Amino acid sequence: SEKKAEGLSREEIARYGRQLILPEFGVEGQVSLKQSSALVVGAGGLGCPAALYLAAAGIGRLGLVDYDTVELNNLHRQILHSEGTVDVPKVLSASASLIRLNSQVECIPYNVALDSSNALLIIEQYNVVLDATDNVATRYLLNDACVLLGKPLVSGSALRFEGQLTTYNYQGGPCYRCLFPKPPPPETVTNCSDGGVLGAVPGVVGCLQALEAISLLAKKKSLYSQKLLLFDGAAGSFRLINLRPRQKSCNVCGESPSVTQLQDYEQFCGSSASDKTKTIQLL
Amino acid sequence: SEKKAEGLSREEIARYGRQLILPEFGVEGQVSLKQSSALVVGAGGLGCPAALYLAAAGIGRLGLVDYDTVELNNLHRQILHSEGTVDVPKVLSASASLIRLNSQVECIPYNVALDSSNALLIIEQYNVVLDATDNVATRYLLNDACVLLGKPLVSGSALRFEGQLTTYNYQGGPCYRCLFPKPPPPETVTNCSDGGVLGAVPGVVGCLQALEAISLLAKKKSLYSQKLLLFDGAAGSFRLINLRPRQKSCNVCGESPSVTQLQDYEQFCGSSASDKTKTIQLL
Amino acid sequence: MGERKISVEFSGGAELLFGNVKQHDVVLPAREKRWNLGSLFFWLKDNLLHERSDLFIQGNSIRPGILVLVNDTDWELLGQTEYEINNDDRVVFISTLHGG
Amino acid sequence: MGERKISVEFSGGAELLFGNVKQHDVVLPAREKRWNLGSLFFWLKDNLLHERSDLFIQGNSIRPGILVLVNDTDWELLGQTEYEINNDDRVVFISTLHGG
Ligand SMILES: [Zn+2]
Ligand SMILES: [Zn+2]
Repeated sequence: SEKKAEGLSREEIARYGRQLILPEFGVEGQVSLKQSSALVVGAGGLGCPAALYLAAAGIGRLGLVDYDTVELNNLHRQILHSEGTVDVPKVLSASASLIRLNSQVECIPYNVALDSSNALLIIEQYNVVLDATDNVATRYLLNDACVLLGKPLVSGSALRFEGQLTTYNYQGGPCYRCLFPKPPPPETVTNCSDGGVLGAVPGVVGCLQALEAISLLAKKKSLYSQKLLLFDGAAGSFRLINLRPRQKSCNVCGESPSVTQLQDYEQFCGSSASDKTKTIQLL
Repeated sequence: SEKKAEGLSREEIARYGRQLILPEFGVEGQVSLKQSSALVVGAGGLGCPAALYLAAAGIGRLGLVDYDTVELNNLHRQILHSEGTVDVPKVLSASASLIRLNSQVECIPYNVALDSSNALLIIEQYNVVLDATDNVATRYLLNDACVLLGKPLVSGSALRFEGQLTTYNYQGGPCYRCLFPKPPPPETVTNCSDGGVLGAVPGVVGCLQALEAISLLAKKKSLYSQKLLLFDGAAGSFRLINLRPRQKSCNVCGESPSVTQLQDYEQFCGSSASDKTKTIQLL
Repeated sequence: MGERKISVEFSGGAELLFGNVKQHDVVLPAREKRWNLGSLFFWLKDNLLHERSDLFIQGNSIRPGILVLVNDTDWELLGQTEYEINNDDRVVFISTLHGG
Repeated sequence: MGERKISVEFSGGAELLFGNVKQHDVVLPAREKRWNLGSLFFWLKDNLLHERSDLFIQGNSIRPGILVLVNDTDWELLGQTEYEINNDDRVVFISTLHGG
C-alpha cells in the first residue's frame, strides 16, 4: 500500500490516520474520497451535520446550496451556524464553519434557490447529491435532475420526532417518482416551520446521509439504495424497509419516460419550493 | 400554556420555537431542559456531537470533562474542534464552539483527567452524565460514581464501523456492572487510536446520546434504559436489544454492594484510563 | 376465510388520521371473501379512521405520498392491493416526510 | 434431540475470532442430549472458532465483556447457559465497545 499512499500527503496521512487504518476504508478509500465531490442541497437541520461530517472525513469538493439567511430559530438544529451569523446567508455561514474545521476541502457556496433553470448546471459538477431540503417541489426537482444526469441522490428528511433516509437512482434502485408517481395533496405536507422538529433527529439523519455518501464515494457501495431507514426518535427505534426496484413504468427513470427535461415543480406539486409558505394558489 | 411560558424569555420563545410547537415537548419541556444540567465526559468523537446538540437545544448548564489537547488526527470526527485549536485543551476548544452557537448555555470546562479523587465532586453537580470516553477504566469509574450518586448514565461507544448505546442506572434498569461484573481481558480491548473509526459513526451515536439526555431531562423518559442499541455502520442497520433489569447480585447497585466508594479502576481493569497506552504493567 | 389478527401501524404523520395512535392490534372478522390489502384499506377507513378519509384513500387505493409495507417490505413487491393478509402480518402506513 | 438450524452472529469485534465473518448459518447435529446455550458455546469453540479460544470462553462460560443475546433478548432473561435452543433462533455475541 506504499504505492496507493502516493495520492496522499504526509499531513493527510496524519490527519486521516484513524480512517486509514480501517481495512475496509484504507488509503484507497481516502484517495477516492479526496477525488470526489458532493452537493448538499439545503444548509439546514439535515445539511449542517451532513456537510460537517463530509468535510471532516476529507471529501475533495463540497457544494452547498441554500437561498436563505440564518435565523435565530434555526440554531436549535442547524449547528453550522451561530449567533454571530444570524442574517448571514446560510451557505456562507456554513462554509466558514466547514473551512475552520478542514481548510483542505474545496467548499463552494451557492446562494441561490435551486430551480429548473440552474439545477442541471450545478448538479452535473458533482458525483453525488444529498437532498437536505424542506419541501416537496424541490425533492421532485432534485430527483428528476439526478435521474437525467445519472447521479445518486441521498435523500434525508425529518419532522417532529421522526426521520427517513433512502438513496435514489443508484444501481437498479428506485427513484423518488418510482415510489411516488404523484405528489401528495398539499394539505398533507407539513414542514419543520409548521410541525416542529427536535434538533437531534435531523442530526442523526444528517450524520447517516454523510455516512452513506462516504460509502458511495469511497467504496462504491450503497447502504440505502432500495432500502428505506425509518427513525422514530420518540421511541429511539429504527426500522430498515425493503423497497421496490426501479419501475419500468416510471415517468422519469422508466422505459419510456415522459419527463425528459426539468419541469415547473411548484405547479406539479401545487406547493411552493420555499419552506415559508405552504401552498401556492393555482387558481 | 400562557402560565408555563413564564419560565422563558421572549427571545427563548423565538429561538426554540420549532421545539416548543411539538406537543410532546412544548414549553414545559423547554423549561425543564433550561433548568437542567448534563456532564459530558470526553470531548472526542462522541462528546462533540452530543454536547453540540445539547447546547443547541437549550440545556441550562453543560459540563465538559477532558484532559487532552486537540490533535490533527482528531478532526475527522471531533467536530467541535478546528485547525486553529490544534494543541489547545479539548474542553476549551469545544466550549468556544458551543458558546458561539448558544451563549445562553452555561458551559463549564473541566480540563482534568477524571479519577476517583474528583469524579464524585464533579458529577454530583449534574442531573445526567454522558459517557463519551474511550477506555474501560473510566467507564467503570463513571458507572460506580453514577450509582453512588443516583444519576442516570447515558453510555455511548464507537469503534471501526460500529456503535453501541444504552442508559445505565435509571428506573430499575441495569448498571454497567450488572451487565459486566468483571472487566474484559485487556488484550481484547481496542480503542479508536488502535482500531480506527469512521467519523460519522460516533456522530450518529453522539446525536442519539443527546436525544436520550434531552428525553431524560425534558420528559423524564428514557429511550435506552434496559435496552441496548447496536449500530452497524458498514450495513447501515440498527438493532434494539432487551437487557436484563438491575441485578440483585450486582457489586455496586445490588442488595448488598461490596463497592461503596470509588476504587482504583486502572488496577481493577488492568488497563490505563488514557487512550494512548493500552495496557499498564501490573507485575 | 377465517378471522385475521394483525398489527396495523402508522408513522410519518399518517397516525394523525387515526387518533394519533401509532400501533393498533386489529382483528379482521371471518367472512366469505378473502382479506387482501385492498379490502383492508376500506375496513380501516370504515372502522379505524377518525377523520378526512380523502387524506387516506383516494379512488380505490391509498393516497399519493403514503407507502404501504407488510412485514418491512414494500407492498409493490407483494402484489399491492391483491396481497392476501395472513395472521400476525404487520402492515405499516408511512407518510413520507419532507422536512429538513 | 433433533438437529437445530440457527443463525449465529458476532459483532463489536467478536467476529475477529471467527474469521471476520459476522453472520454464520449453523446446523447443530442431532444428538441424545439437549442443545442449550452452554453446549452451543463449546460447539462453536470446537467447530467455528479460528483462534484464541481463551478470548471467547473462560471456564464454563463466555469471557467477560461479551454479551449473549437470543432473538434480540439478553440471555440473562432466558436462563443463561440453560436456555434450550430452538430452530431459527438467532444467537448473537456482542463484544462491548469502549472507543469514542
Ligand atoms: Zn423512477
Ligand atoms: Zn448494577
